[in-house]
Amino acid sequence: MQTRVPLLICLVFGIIMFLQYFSAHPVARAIYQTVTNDWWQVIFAFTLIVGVAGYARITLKKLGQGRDVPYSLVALGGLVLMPVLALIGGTKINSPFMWAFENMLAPMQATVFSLLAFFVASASFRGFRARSIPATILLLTALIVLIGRLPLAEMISQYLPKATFWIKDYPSMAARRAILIGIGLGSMATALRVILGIERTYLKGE
Amino acid sequence: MITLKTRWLIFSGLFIIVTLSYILKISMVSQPSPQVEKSFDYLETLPESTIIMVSFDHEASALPEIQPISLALLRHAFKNNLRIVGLSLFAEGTAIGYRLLNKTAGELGKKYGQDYVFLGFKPQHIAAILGMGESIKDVFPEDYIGNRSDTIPLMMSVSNYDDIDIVISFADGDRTVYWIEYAGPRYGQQVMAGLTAAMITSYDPYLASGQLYSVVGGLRGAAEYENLLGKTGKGNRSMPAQTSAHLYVIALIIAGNIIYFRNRSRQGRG
Amino acid sequence: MELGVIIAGLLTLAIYSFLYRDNPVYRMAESLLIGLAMGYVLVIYWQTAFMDRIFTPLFSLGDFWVVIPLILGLLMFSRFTKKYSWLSRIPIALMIGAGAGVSMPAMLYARTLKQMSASVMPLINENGAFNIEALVVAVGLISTLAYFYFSREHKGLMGRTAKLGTYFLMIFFGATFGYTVMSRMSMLIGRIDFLLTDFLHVL
Amino acid sequence: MPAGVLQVKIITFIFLLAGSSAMASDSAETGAAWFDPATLPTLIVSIISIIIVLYSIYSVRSGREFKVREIPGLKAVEEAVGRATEMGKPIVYTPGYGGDIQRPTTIASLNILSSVAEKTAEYDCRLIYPTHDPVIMAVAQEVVKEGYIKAGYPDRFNPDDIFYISSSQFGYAAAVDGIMSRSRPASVFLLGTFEAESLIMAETGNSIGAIQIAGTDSTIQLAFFIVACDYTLIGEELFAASGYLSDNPSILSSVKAQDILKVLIALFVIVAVVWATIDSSSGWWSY
Repeated sequence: MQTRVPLLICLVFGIIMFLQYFSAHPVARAIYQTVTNDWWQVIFAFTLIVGVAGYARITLKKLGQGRDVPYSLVALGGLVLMPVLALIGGTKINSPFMWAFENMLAPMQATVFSLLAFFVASASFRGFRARSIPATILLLTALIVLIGRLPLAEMISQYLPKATFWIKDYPSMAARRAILIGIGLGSMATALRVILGIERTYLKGE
Repeated sequence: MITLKTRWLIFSGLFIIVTLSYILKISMVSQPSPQVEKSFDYLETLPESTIIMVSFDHEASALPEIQPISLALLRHAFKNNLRIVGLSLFAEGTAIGYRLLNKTAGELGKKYGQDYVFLGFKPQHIAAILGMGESIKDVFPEDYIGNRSDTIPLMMSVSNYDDIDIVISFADGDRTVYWIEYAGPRYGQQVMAGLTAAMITSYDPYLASGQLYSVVGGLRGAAEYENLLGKTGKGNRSMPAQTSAHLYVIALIIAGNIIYFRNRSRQGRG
Repeated sequence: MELGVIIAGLLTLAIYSFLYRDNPVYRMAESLLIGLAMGYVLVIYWQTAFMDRIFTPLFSLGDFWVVIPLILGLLMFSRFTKKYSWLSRIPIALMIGAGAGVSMPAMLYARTLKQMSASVMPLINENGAFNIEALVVAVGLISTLAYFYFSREHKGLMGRTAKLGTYFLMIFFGATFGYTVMSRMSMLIGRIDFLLTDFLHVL
Repeated sequence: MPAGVLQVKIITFIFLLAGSSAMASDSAETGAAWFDPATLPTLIVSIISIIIVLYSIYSVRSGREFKVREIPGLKAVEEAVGRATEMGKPIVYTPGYGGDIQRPTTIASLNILSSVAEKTAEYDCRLIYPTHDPVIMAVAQEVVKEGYIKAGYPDRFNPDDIFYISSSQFGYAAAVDGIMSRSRPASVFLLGTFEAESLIMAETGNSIGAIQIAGTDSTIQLAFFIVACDYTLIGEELFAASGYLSDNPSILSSVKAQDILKVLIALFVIVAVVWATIDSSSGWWSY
């Protein structure tokens, strides 16, 4: 029962969703819309509550033990703040909710994203050493492309930007396509095993 | 692994170089790339009051790179009296899109509801894209600010993709792919993209296959577009900083190798 | 100066302090970021899932079909109990099964079929010249596929082909890295622009 | 699962497929919209692929063996767990921001998690699993718990170590960076679909001296992982690795099926290129 029912549901919905792909019939589209749109969204939303509750529980536990008190308070404060602001002033433009998003959440997210620039720099310094033939190819391609992408590249040689595009469009594209083909095959096989219930990692943990 | 001190040195170097080259205004004019030219020409030659759809499919964090592109394209579209239906397939793009549309519309004296409209955000992007192929008003019964779609003058002349000349998707990820793969084959919708530089290569296959009309990518694409438009903006402004950061990365790669070979030859002798 | 800008500026600096090392200021900002982000997404899903997909259809439109996803969603709450937590596998199985069903043909089409047909180019141009690009793409594709061939040791001809494949892979990685650096730098420029223009008013 | 049940399932599946193809031919005559003719190439390729995968699963079940080559990143998985145990330090495992439970890549990553969990249970090594997706969290808890039960140490399982840490891409990245800096893991696993957060995590992991094993199906992020991590499972290798580690011959056998398909694809490309050279007006290979 505990594994049969989920396996059956997985099989049935797997086949239905597989078949709908090949149909342009309104019914098929409606099924697709309902399952992937409405149902997934709702299930996700409920699971989100489970996830947030889990996080809140861990944080409260820490508070109870007197560990990481200031951090836990700030995290819980942030968690409560957004829904409260949304309740007070809605979520439209110029609401307190949007204010908090634009002046607190968004700048922090953008800053974390911009950390990447620094990490690209440190990774460039240590990751491109010509230790072997493949590593040398990696190094040379990166250098050619980096230099070829500079606005000044044409001044060095008119062939440099062309070489950059050529590398991107042909040898690099060929490898990329092979990677994608492999991923397509791997995904297909995994998905098929999931539908047939051979792959059932997610059902573990009785 | 490199020592913490080396990391700090690398990090501070980058920070100083970018800050300095941003403060010192150096002008750099670059030749427009074929993709940017193609995009510009497309919007340039569209007849007046053609309706285009603009989708803000990115997060707030990609703003520094996407905004110069979207500003340039929106300005161009409004300047040529095209009409714009805006929306977002990424929750975070919603307020941004609304704000950018209002800003550019304000600059060129365009009226909300007549010259442009912003429909807001729809989650489950695939369903939204497919749904709009049948009826845009069914997917967005109301616009972002709560007007009923069927009462908005612009929306009265729009029912589905048949009335939309091209979709321009501004994306920092793979959202544009969904426009290409779902609005393209089923509804024959033409798609153009404004992308972060990082994403450009992943769209090459679609450009090559013609599924994607053209791309304006990265700050450089924005700067080139600004040049074509004859109006400099953040794209142009950022180019020197980007170029020097770029040179810095090249220098680091070379420095890393010099150190590596020096150590190796030393070890070889010892 | 506007309060929002001051807060945004200070939070930006707090995140940057991580570049020195992990420290209490960063940790504060990190905790706030996580908390706010969770609160934010709760609000978004309250609107897009609970309001738009359950309450509005159920109470305003009288669409009782939404009871199905509602029940499926509620089954996730069985995870709060020990005894019935297996019930949460039903919605999970549905998501996984339906996801697998959708992705099987979609992946095969976009990742496999589309890519293999796009790799085909004639070896000789219309004007009779040899098309080196067509050869590079075909050789690159096939040798990289050989690298991904798992059921035989990479020895002999297979080994040499797979080795050629790794070279193509390295070209791809190098080129991708080179192409991506620009973009990563623009994020930093964006933040520096904010710090200098809005926060410090230097520019 | 008893072989009989599987056979019934396979037969059902083939039956339905046959039905759908029949629908295809039917639609050609009646003009009904049940079958979308634009998807015919995908349908044909799907059917061929499914038959090949099922055939190889069947042949493995009936006792045929086949060998597989070594993947360097795979051995490293074992080493990485061993290293963490020796150093008495935890392991951080995270699936990346780009994945959700519907994605086959995520399933492959969870498979690897399952065998890592078994090992950490055995060596009593702490396994920390932060994720951006509550559904992945829910499944990962089950997977890890099962790993601990299977290894015989259910009491060592701590569900609090597998947690949801906001759906914001950079909130998640900042959190994982913080977790790595504070818990100083000996080994870091970055397996799944990654986006821009890949290098933020990989460089932080490197700065604390962790061994890092990465694997993803996001082509752009692969470049960053190759540069920053000790081992990288490239695209399909991630799927293959999940097969190797699962000890399940049926899962492993589909690796063989993928290989057969790759040979067919290579042949397709060769034939099509030659064909295109001789008759460039044809174009039967393009979809």
